[in-house]
Amino acid sequence: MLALTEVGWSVGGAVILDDVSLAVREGEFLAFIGPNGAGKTSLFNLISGLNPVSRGRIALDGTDVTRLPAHARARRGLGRSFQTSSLWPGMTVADHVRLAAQAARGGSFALWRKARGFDAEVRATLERTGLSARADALAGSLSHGEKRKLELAVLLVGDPRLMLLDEPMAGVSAEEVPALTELIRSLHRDEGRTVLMVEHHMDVLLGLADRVAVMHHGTLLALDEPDAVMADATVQSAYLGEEL
Amino acid sequence: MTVLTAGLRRSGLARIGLRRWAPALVLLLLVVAPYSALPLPGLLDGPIGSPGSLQLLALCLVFGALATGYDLLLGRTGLLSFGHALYFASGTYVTDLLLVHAGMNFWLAVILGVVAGVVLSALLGAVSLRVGGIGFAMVTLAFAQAGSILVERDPGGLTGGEEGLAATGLPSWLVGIQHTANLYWLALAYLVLTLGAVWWAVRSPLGRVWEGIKENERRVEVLGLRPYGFKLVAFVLAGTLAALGGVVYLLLTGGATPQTTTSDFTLSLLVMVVLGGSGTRWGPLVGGVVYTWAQQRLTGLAGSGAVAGLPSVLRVPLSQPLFLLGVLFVVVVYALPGGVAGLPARVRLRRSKA
Amino acid sequence: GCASAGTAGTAQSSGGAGTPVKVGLLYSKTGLLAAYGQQYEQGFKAGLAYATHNTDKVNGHQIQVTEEDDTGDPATAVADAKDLIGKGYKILAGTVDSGIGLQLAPLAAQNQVLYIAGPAATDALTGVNKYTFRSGRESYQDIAAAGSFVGDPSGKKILVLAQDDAFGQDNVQAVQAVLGPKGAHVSSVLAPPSATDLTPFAQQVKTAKADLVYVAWAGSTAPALWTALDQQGVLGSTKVVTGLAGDASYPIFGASGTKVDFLAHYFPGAGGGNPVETAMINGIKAEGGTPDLFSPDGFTAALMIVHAIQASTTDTNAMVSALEGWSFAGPKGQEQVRASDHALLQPMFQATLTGTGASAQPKLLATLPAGQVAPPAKTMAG
Amino acid sequence: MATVVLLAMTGLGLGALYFLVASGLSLIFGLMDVLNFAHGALLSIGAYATWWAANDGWGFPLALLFGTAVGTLAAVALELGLIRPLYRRPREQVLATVGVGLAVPALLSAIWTPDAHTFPVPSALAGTFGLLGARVPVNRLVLVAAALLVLLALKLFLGRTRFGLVVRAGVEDQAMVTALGIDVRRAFTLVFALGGAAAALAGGLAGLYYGSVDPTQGASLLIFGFVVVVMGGMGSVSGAALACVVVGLVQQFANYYTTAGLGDLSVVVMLAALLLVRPSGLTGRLA
Amino acid sequence: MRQLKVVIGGRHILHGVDLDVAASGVTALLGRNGAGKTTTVRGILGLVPRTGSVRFEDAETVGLSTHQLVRRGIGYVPEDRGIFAALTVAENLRLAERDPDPAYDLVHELFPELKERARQAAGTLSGGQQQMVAIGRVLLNRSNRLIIADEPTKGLAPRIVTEVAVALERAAQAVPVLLVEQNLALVRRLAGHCVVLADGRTAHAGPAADLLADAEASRALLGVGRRGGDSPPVRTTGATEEGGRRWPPSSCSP
Ligand SMILES: Nc1ncnc2c1ncn2[C@@H]1O[C@H](COP(=O)(O)OP(=O)(O)OP(=O)(O)O)[C@@H](O)[C@H]1O
Ligand SMILES: Nc1ncnc2c1ncn2[C@@H]1O[C@H](COP(=O)(O)OP(=O)(O)OP(=O)(O)O)[C@@H](O)[C@H]1O
Ligand SMILES: [Mg+2]
Ligand SMILES: [Mg+2]
Repeated sequence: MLALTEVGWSVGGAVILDDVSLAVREGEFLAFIGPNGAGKTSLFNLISGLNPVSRGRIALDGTDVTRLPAHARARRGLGRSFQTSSLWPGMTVADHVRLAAQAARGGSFALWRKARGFDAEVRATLERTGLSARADALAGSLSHGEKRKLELAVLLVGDPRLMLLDEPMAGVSAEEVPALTELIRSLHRDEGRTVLMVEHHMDVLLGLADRVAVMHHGTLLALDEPDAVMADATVQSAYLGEEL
Repeated sequence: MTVLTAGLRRSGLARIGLRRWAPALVLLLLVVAPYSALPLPGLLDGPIGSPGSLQLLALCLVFGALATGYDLLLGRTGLLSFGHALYFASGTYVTDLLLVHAGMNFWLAVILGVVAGVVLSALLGAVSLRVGGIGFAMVTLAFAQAGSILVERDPGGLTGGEEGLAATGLPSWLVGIQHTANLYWLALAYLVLTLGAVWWAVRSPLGRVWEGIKENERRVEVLGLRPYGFKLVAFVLAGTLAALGGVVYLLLTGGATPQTTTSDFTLSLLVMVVLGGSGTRWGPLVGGVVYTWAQQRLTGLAGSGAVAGLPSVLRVPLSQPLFLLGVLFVVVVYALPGGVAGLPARVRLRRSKA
Repeated sequence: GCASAGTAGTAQSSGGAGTPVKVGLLYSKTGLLAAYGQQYEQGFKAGLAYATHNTDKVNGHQIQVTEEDDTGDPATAVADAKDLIGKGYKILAGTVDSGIGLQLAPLAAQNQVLYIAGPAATDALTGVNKYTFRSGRESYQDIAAAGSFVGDPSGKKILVLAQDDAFGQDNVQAVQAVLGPKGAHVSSVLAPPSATDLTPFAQQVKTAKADLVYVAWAGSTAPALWTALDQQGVLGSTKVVTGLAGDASYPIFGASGTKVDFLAHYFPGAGGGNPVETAMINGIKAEGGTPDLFSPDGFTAALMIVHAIQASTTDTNAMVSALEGWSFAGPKGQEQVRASDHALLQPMFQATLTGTGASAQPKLLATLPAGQVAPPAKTMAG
Repeated sequence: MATVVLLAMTGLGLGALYFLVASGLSLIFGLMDVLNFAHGALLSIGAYATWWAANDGWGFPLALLFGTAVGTLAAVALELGLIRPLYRRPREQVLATVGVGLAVPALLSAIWTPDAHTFPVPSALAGTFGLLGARVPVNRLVLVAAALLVLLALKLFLGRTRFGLVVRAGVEDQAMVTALGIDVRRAFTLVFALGGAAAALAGGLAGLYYGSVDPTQGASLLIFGFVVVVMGGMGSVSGAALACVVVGLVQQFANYYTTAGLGDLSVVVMLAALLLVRPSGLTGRLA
Repeated sequence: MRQLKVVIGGRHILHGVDLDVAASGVTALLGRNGAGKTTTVRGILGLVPRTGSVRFEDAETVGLSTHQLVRRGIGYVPEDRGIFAALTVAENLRLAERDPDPAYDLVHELFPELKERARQAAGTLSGGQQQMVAIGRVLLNRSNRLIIADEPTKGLAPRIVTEVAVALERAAQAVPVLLVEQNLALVRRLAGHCVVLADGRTAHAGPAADLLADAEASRALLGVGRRGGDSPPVRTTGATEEGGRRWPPSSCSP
């Protein structure tokens, strides 16, 4: 479904990503791990079109999207969440979800229509992400964990076929991690979406991922079954370190 | 959603009724104002229905509407344009030029004046929107300055340069003191149209996208929407409304003047919007009305006998309307965060605390 | 109370004996032209007192003057004028700013009120419509006066140094129109109005080696211009003529003032101490004012208004007829309202500055009779 | 040749004047993110104070010092009274400066009339000197020298002290700077005072340049100040300096060689073109 | 003697929180999302309007402004990292210097990345690198007498988490640390005392080991909490019933 061929990205002379090639099958769950600054978020930025690639090609469903801007890729069913919550601070939680729904379903130029609508979808999505009680709160006043969930809700309601999740669990309270894990699992397993996810919570990843990609210094170090990756000595020393 | 509906239910039907009908009531009062001989001492220099008062009121309404249209950019889409005067002036000058130099039919000239605003804002908007933030502000400023310089240079003796260009060939129902009421109704109609257009757009799905762009443009893009197109629509809509306002202003003052092409003019729109409360429903309107009223009436206060009798430390500054206006802004900015429109909420807050 | 739309407060003046006559005076009390506005207003008061023998009454009708501040903004001026006209004022006078004058003139015609424009100099106000008159000089008269400095213009090189705006362009055209037919070669150096550094233009003037340089300059860059002209050695090598402005401007010329020839619309003493001028100067001083450049514009406006009211207090057409062709003794000398286009024919002056800096004072060189500087007659537009 | 030399020299002088205006503006805008519309007012205050002192017979250098001091005090008062209480409301800050920008010139014209007053130029600075056949006014050299001094001083201030850093950080997240134990307000006030001092100095020297002071000078210079600040890349002082030289020269040459005096137009067109090609300005750091 | 007591009632977000930071070692502040942990620490620092009493080293500090309080020796790692995006890494660190002799060696040893990237704009750093800057700013000052860290390990790779833990442990030997953390393994390793917040109130306070050892109590306090309004708590599903307790520990490594 997604294919990267020799993708590279550099800014101001510094090579940040180098020669990343990767093929993701429809319905696959691919996890990304790697030390901080390995280039995981940067890779997501290239795939979603927020940054232009310097080298290589990106294909979505067999079509070359290398030169397409972010919004065009989003319309082809690609959705992403952000590592650092990227929201509209002055809008309410419900309006976030509604705007995302509207963006996905079209009709944004429909001047004759009232901006309300999508009520059922909005409600269902908030329910699913545990944000119902905060529907009318302004995003700017949410706690960190609540913002993470809202990120996810905005992504969910857009109903993307390919989801890029950038550390969705970071800062989510321990007790809620299981529920969130379950949610992500069902997106993949029950709804058949293709998921790419960056996460530093290893145990969460291992239960979810079909394959794990290890990134290091802007390159793809390994791409394999979870168990194989975890057994790798380099991963052990460079990424996981000693046990707490 | 749920919380909101509950909140509405609690606030009571009576208040909803009042809320909903108050604007209609005000509109009705405004429509019949020319028939009134009621004096508003201090506020107006004569009864409401007198030509002088109507002229002032009409100016206030036009600027209220202009500010509302400008806020479509500033408060709704988060675009700071320093060149709004250009689209206003294109309405004024194009109509005026066609009337004076081409002797064109009145309505045709008006339509072409508005069309000029549409075309100009679409063209220049398409270019300016390629840059963001303060860059956008400066590019729009540059275009507007170019327009302003052009008008002042009086190319081929067309625009009249710094002396302006008095309109000719206006229909008889718009000239003469006895027809001031018609001009007033025209201004009122323009206001209603602007308010309607702005509200409608803001309450449509488009409005929510604008809000999203205002708060975090990149995030909107990731949702699959192209901000550029949405911003351009806002820009052209605002430009068109401004051009229409320019035409009404032309009829109201009977001529085009280069002052309306300057960056100061745009700046005064900005001040009106912030004064009233940017991004609110009534704020820009209130700001525009208050600003215009203050600007016109403070000259009366500055020249009044009350000021003349003061000791010179007070008299000298107080005799300058611009000084009063400047101080007034500072005071309002200082004392009324969120503008005049934020006032009721603040009062409510204070009351609920007490 | 109710009224038919838009007419509330509109007084139907009866014109009966003893009813007051209301006159609206619009000028800049504040804003850039406030100083000129003040001169105008002081002149007007003195003129009214002079013409009514200190009674402010004409044929038993009290003259009530209402002053409005136009702040230099046409929109304000139009709003004020409509307010006054709505209140039944039949006579309006004033404004220093040409742009405002041009917006007020159509209002006068539309509502058939008498409008006597003030110091606004644009030629376009002459002959603009039947109801509009002027109480000051116009640009053409300035230029004709400047031309008088060359003697026989035939074959002479005349250079106009001006700003590239409507005022400057009008001046160039007028010089061409006045002196061109007499055989002068007219050229021009036009600087952008916003240019702050005028040195290169001064240098350009210098290299042109004209017989006469006419400087038509308005605005705050005047001191910079004169400094530049002096520094580049224009003054002293060429005859330089410009219009004399108000007394605040005398020090602007600094040391170069004595090297410049001036044409003057007016300065105290230009009238040669004729009785009307004396009355004006005394009248202004008695009220604590200072007679200056535009005092006669106000004074003459008052004379014209009183004359018009003597014809009728309500019938504007009668007022117009009374003024058309009226010839009278004004502070500048003998003046006449030309019947065909309402130009105000008046003498102009040649002067020079004596002393420098704060002590500079104008001195009269010659008086140019009204006929010598009369603008060409136009046909009335409307 | 003489003409070109004259144009170049006076163009540099004009650029220097613009830089003097822009330096304070750029400092405040670059560091505090406040588009200071009161900058013109501060400039006028400096100009009038200098003029007043010079008329009083203080001698030009002393008068200039006095004018700068008065402008600085005015800036401090402005910061403490208006800007500081509005730290959390940047848009209102701008509006408040607009209000001050309106009120101060009106006040000046109420006190000293709206007319221009001649500036007592010391005779040493009134003349010209010959350069390749051109007679270049001496005061242009003074302006260029002053501009270079200001540039140097600002560079030192930004490079050698922590204030620039504190203020830039404070604009991004004021709470966080205080959470690092730094009194951000003092830094803001200091920077604003410096901006005011630069404005007032520019005002005094503008008096020298024009040979007169009037209440509108500040406002009309301000717009070019904005243009060069943006062209230089917001907040980059050296960028502003570069832009000033370019704008001064282009304006001077275009004014002279194009019949309609397209100097202003060429400047705004240049601004628009530059921003469209390089949105961050000549030297700007990309956000 | 360091006794810290907080009662905050700002905007009804916190309805009175009492909390003591032990004079030495790590005190953990726990609670689910939205419980009010961040608001509490911001209240201590005076970054949100608050009432009540905050005592630091026996002196009342509610009247002090933030920078005065911080200068008495508080290091703060904010939840959202609080880095200055437009400034370089070096400039970010330089701003935090309070000691005459800042401990750059320590910071660079822990996070060599920061040395390499000293001239990079902090806004372009990766999420984890930004977190390093935030922690580094605190470790720079040896004179700190209290460290407040709000989820310092969020977004860090497991290896770095361990290193931060070591650094915090070392720091806590000299300075008391108030640690907000979701990583219970880390809490278990570091914390002597812990305080649990729920709904803006103190729900529990006591030795950390006791709480984490008591399955019942830790499930009640950390697993299933109730929060504002009457929305049902998010249900923890059967499969991960014990997730709250089991989560990060041993499964980190095979
Ligand atoms: N504009 C830029 N200029 C210079 N370096 C950059 C720029 N943008 C990113 N980098 C560098 O690229 C590297 C990759 O960053 P990226 O955000 O992709 O890391 P990551 O794998 O997501 O890390 P983390 O787990 O910490 O989020 C980092 O070292 C970062 O500092
Ligand atoms: N400025 C604010 N305005 C309104 N509500 C706020 C504001 N700040 C915080 N809140 C609310 O107060 C509650 C507590 O927030 P706080 O950030 O302290 O939670 P937290 O315990 O740190 O949660 P997390 O684990 O998600 O970081 C949340 O419900 C949040 O939405
Ligand atoms: Mg990342
Ligand atoms: Mg928190």
